[in-house]
Amino acid sequence: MPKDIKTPRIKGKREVPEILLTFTSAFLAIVAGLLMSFILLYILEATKAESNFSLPGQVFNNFVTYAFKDVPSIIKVLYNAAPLILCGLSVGFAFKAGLFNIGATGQYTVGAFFSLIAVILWGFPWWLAILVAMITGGLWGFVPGYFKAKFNINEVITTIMLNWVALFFTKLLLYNLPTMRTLPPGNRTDPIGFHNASGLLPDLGLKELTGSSFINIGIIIAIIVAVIIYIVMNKTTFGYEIKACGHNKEASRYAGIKAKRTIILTMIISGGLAGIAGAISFLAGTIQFTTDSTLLTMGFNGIPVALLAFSHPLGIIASGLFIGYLNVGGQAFEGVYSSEVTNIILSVIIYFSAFTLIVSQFIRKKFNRSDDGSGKGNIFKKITEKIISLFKKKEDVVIKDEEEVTK
Amino acid sequence: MENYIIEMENIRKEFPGVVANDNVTLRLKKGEIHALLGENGAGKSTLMSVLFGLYIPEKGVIKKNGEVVNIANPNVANDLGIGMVHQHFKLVEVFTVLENIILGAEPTKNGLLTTKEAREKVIALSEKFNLKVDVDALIEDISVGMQQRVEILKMLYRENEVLIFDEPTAVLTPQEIEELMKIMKNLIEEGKSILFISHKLNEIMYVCDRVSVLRKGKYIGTVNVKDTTTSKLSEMMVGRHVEGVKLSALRKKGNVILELDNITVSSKSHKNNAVNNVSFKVHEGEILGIAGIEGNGQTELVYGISGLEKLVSGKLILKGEDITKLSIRERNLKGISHIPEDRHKHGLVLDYDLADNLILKKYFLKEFQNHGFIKKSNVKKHSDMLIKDYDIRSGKGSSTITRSMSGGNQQKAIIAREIDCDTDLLIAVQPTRGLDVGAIENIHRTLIDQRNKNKGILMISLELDEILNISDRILVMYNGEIVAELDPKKTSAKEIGLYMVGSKQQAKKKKEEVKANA
Amino acid sequence: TEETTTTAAATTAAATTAEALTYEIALVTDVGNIDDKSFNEGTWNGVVQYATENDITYAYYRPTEDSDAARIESIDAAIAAGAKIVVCPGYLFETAIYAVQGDNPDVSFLLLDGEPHTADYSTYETLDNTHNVLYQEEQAGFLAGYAAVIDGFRDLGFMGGMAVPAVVRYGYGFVQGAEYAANELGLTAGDVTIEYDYADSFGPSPALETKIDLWYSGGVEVVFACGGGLYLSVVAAAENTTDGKVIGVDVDQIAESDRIITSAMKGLQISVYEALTAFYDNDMEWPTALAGATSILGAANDGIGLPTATTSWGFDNFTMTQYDAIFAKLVDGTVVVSAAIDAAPTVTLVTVTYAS
Amino acid sequence: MDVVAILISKTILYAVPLLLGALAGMFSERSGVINIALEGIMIIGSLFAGIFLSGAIATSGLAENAPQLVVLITMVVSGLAGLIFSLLLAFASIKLKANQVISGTALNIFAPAFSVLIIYAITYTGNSKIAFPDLVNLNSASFGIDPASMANWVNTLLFKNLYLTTILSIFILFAAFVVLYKTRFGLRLRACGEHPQAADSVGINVIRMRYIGVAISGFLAGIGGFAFATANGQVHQSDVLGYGFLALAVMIFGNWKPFRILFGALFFSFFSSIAVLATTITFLPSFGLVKVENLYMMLPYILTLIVLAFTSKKSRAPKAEGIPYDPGKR
Ligand SMILES: Nc1ncnc2c1ncn2[C@@H]1O[C@H](COP(=O)(O)OP(=O)(O)OP(=O)(O)O)[C@@H](O)[C@H]1O
Ligand SMILES: Nc1ncnc2c1ncn2[C@@H]1O[C@H](COP(=O)(O)OP(=O)(O)OP(=O)(O)O)[C@@H](O)[C@H]1O
Ligand SMILES: [Mg+2]
Ligand SMILES: [Mg+2]
Repeated sequence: MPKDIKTPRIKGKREVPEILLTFTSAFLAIVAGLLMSFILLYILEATKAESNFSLPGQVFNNFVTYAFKDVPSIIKVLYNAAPLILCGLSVGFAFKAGLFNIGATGQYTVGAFFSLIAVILWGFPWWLAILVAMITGGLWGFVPGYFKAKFNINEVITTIMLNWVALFFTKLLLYNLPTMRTLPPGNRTDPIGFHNASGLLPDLGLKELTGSSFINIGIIIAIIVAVIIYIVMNKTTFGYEIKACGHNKEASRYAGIKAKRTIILTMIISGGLAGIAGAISFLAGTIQFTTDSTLLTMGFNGIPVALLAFSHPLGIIASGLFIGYLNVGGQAFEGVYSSEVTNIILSVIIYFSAFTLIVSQFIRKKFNRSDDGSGKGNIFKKITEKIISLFKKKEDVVIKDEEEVTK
Repeated sequence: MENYIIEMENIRKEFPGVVANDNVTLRLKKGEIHALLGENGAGKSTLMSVLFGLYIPEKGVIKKNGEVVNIANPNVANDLGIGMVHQHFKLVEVFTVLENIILGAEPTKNGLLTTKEAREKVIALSEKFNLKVDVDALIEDISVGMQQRVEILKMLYRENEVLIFDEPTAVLTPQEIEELMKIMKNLIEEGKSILFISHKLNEIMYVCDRVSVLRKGKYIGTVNVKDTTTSKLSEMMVGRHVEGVKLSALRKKGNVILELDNITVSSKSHKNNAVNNVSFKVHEGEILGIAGIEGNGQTELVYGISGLEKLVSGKLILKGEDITKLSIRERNLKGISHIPEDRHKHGLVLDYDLADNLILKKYFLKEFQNHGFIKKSNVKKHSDMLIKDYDIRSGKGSSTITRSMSGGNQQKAIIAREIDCDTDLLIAVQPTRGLDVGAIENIHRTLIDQRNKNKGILMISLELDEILNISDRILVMYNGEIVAELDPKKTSAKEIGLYMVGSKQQAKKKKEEVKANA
Repeated sequence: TEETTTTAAATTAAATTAEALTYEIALVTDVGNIDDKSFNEGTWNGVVQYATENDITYAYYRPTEDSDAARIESIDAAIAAGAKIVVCPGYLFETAIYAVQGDNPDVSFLLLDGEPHTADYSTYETLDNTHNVLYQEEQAGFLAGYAAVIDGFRDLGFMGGMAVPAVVRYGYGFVQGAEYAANELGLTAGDVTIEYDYADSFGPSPALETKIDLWYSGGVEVVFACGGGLYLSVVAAAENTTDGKVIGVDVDQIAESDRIITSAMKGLQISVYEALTAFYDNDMEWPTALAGATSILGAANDGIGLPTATTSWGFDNFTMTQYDAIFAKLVDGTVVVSAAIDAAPTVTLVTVTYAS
Repeated sequence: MDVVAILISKTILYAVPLLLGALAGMFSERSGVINIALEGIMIIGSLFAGIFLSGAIATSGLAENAPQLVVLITMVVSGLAGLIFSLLLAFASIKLKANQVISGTALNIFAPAFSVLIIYAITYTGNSKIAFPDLVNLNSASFGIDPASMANWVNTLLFKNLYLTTILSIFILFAAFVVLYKTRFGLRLRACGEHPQAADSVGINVIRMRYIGVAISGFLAGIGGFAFATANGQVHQSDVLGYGFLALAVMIFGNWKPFRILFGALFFSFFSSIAVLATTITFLPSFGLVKVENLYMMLPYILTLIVLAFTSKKSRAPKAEGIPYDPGKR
């Protein structure tokens, strides 16, 4: 058809790049979280018999600087971040396929326990044990995937149920595998080192150097996995299929994608990732698996990690490190107040990070307002355009006007 | 001055990337049926949504009986007596007809719902305007036609005086359309005023008093129906002369591409089968049109062929090969492409951009991937090409999120993708649903091209003119069975309509014949 | 942005009153929190008592995770925050203290419920800046079991928190006490029964309460609730019966419910208090008697026992004199209670049903 | 007999918080808002019940004179606490169209931390528990029945674990049913959860309805938290041991319908009690395993899955659930 009349468009319309919006709003969220907690400290101080209002300032200062005060602290952050990142990937990966995996906890638990069985009972080296964890975690993810695909049962309920099954299942095993347990009193697994030094995650000989027993290659593994997931998600046909199913199951079937198979596969991978996280945590040789009858929280912590990064695999690395930092820095609150403060910070940040949409719209509005034909552009626009020009290379954020198209 | 019941003046409504209404003015006289005409994405739905308070315009004023009103939300519209039948019905599927009608205006006695009077009132209304509905049926169980009657009853129940119909006929059968026309006339008798959106000029000529035309969001003009002709109108809306396409004579029947042998497909909505022992053949170089009222098994028939539904019994033979057991993808690769009935449910991943949607059937081919890694550059090239060839219009070209595209253009994208698959069999279900004459003409051209390229085309449509104009052979489907095979040259809309409602049956013998010579 | 301004403000504040953030007496918790109604809490109370009386700054630290590495980290954190003495409740600290005591000669450690050793138990070593306190929980448990049977109870229950050494010693002591009493009363085998189990958690839980309910309805008359907050579930269950009784642990829990007939106490608070006193009186060093030494607190030195205040005495038949008598026997060693935890004590008269 | 009586009374006791939590979830999701935050809301409810009981009530003599009145007031207090807290979810996910799972998760992380810090602010130690003063639970005497007049097991069955919350939750159940299916409000609420555009187009204020839906959800979940703490050793411990998530599961199990939810709650609670019982009275084989109870503890969860596998066909979530309402969207 001849284009006699061009669809009228807003002249010189530019789009603000997504990344920029995400960064801005994430940044605002973090500021809000810190601000809130800072206020909270004052309130807490005020509740004391004799208040000392210089305390919050100092504590907060310590908190912000805590993890940078020395090498071991930085290492501790990485140590915390590694499993967080992997659990975040587990949850985020499922999210991309439109599945909500609250079961990372269960998958993490079985993964952890079987990695321990692998090294303690079977004398596997660490990397084989990680494989075992991945498989068992994947198995735990398979069940909800299968139930979803075959019976269309909401994965939220299945994964919640399986968390508990995992807890009691591993406890049962631990109780019935005496060689795994410390004797006496035997309410936790024996230190890995006693059975099979090769089962411990390598520390690349940095333990002595840094004097931190938290150092190991866990973080490296986590980052590598994240990158792999990123590639799978954004560069491969499999990622294409997963996201298609996530967005529109029916259309995917129409296109000949085996939607059920994809869902199951997604859950298996998601579970596998949580499984690896479990192995990373326990093969570090620091914590031990106990008969305590409460769910391990690490898997749940994966949810905020994923959400904070909008499930973007590389973003998850960042948010994992950030939350890892919170946990370490949180010790600054111990003694004076209570490390729960960090969870307040975290929750506030997540709460605000949910507002990205609004923030983005706000920015867009401000941005467009400034060029509805009436030439007088405002500072806001100029700034934004500056920043956009930074992104220009990466992605064509500038929509060519109709004229340019037709030429 | 004339007594206008509604005046919309200089309305401007923007959406990210587009100006849907650009300084549009529309005046509705009391007691008239006023048509709103325009291409897909011209801004009709938007303008009506503004009047109904769903969108707040950036500029412009709305007057009711000469007084400026501020329609901030549908509530206000309801209070002003403005009601709307939306292009996509706004009915709660798991509610009964009655519940849907009273929703928002529920009669209650000390807190508890009292449906008794409401029921009587609805029944009375449905008799008065003969809008047959089953008040206690669930929406998900009733036909589209009845759903529309429910929408109309909703307005009448609220005693609205200004009634907006956004593309009401797109989903109706000829009989139903005639019914609707009658109803609209009754409504006028009762002193209502109607705004009527349609792409079908003959309907407009038949019921409307005046027509306002939009093009690309701009107001083109308003004319009296008696002072104009369909060709004048289509010229106004598209900006050029359009002549409906006719079919060149059928070259001799080629060999069979697809054979259905006693196909039976079960139904989602009810327990007995949706398709019963249907058998027919599709040949090279023909367009086989299947007419029928919505819900007589056409959908399931197509699901059966494409593999979206398992067959209960029967055999499917494609180019001499039994494909009954094959998966959807295998069938596609063997040579089936499929323009689906529901473009949003099956046709597109609305949250993917155009480029990704255009490779939906091909992403796994060597052309677009290499060891599982997608070749982004090829994907972009491919979509730019199709966008150009099929004139798919959208805000940001290849990187437009398809959700934000006009349904018309969404449809073009799907057709482009399916034709591009270049298979021997093309199944086209409602290929022009909700599209404007310009777009329809193009799509019909494309289909005929394919047919002339000796492809076999199976076209399912509710639009009788479409069936009559471009099929070489017509089958009529009623109640899950093929009740007639007709020759478009020798039959008429009237006759087909009768088969469609089951009030006419071809002699059994004739039916065997069909099977035999088909 | 706000962030930078606040930190700026903070640094100046820090500059002026830097000392405000140092704490001289530090407690590092093991897995539980200081409100675990058990040894963390008891120890903490001792710290608070001494610190407030002599107004010395004090604080507690919770390790980020249940690992030696994390415990060491917290100890270091405490030291960094100016701790002169670090109090560590629980056997879990044995390896941690073994690791840190050497590196921090000018900081002192008080380890409760354990003695420093290597992870593989091969070497035990307590340096001069460390003092250990062990309790003879087995004796406390013994007294509880003895008292219960003498008082006329025949069907007893023992519900431990987790199978950690201290809890196990309580439990096995309880069994031995019951056995001893049965013997003394000349009962025949099977007259006294004990349901014996661990809850795998120091907190209350629906499952636990249900289980105890069934014990009571199954004829159990008194349950020894041995471990932190789990007594909440036990008491709740007892209060749902007409006359179910409970035995408390660690501290005198009489206040928690009128169903509590007695508590198997170990003098956590007092011993911590006394240790700290000794430490400070000897100008912040362990006196030679304690330096590098382990004091074993049992009947002999009033380290354990049942509450003897009449208000805390919930027995009908068991008398104060009988208590003094058996207590004396423990002191002079005529009665020896085995502290072994690797195998259950051998009993002849009492039938103990250990949960599978 | 006694054992069975205990089993049943326990089943009921622990079904109550599940029931309340699941009904809470139902109201929210029927209005179109996914409520992942049940866990957090329950914690807040239990927290304020604790503060209220240990603070206000403990001092006033009310507890002695009118114990049941105290329980009643406490229910209201915890309910209101939950309601106010849930408004955070409502504001984010309704007004600001934020992702409902994200804001819900935020609340779940916030609640326990907040609880600890509040207790910190009160006691100035890192306590995480507030013990309730004895909540006199209802017994035969409260109904003027002489315990002797009935068999022991009947007494156990009826009165062993009977609290006012138990009885009121039955009323709440019926109320929920009526409100949802028999009132104008209910019809509109469900419409908002199924097809908000439709609701909007007939002049229903979707935003407002969803706010109300979430508010009711908060109120019920708050009470649920109190009921849980009552049942679990009568102490607030800054944690509801995952009952919030279980409630979510029960809601799905109950297919978003009041009475099926009741069934779900009882079903689950019954089998968890059975599992515990299995360890005490060994009528179930131990397969020569140590701590075989852990085997039976898996039972309720696995059974739930099995049942779902059979009943899933009919299961149907509110259509618009989780999607922020946007009038422009088609
Ligand atoms: N909610 C929306 N968000 C963004 N753009 C929109 C929205 N609704 C409509 N548009 C754009 O506004 C233009 C006009 O849309 P409108 O619905 O008025 O077209 P129409 O005349 O109804 O077309 P059709 O005949 O296909 O219904 C289209 O380009 C469409 O893409
Ligand atoms: N969320 C949205 N964002 C952008 N554009 C939209 C959105 N929803 C609808 N539109 C556009 O608004 C216009 C009206 O929507 P509508 O669904 O009526 O389109 P349509 O062309 O009439 O398609 P159909 O024939 O299927 O109704 C269409 O152009 C559609 O593409
Ligand atoms: Mg439209
Ligand atoms: Mg249309």
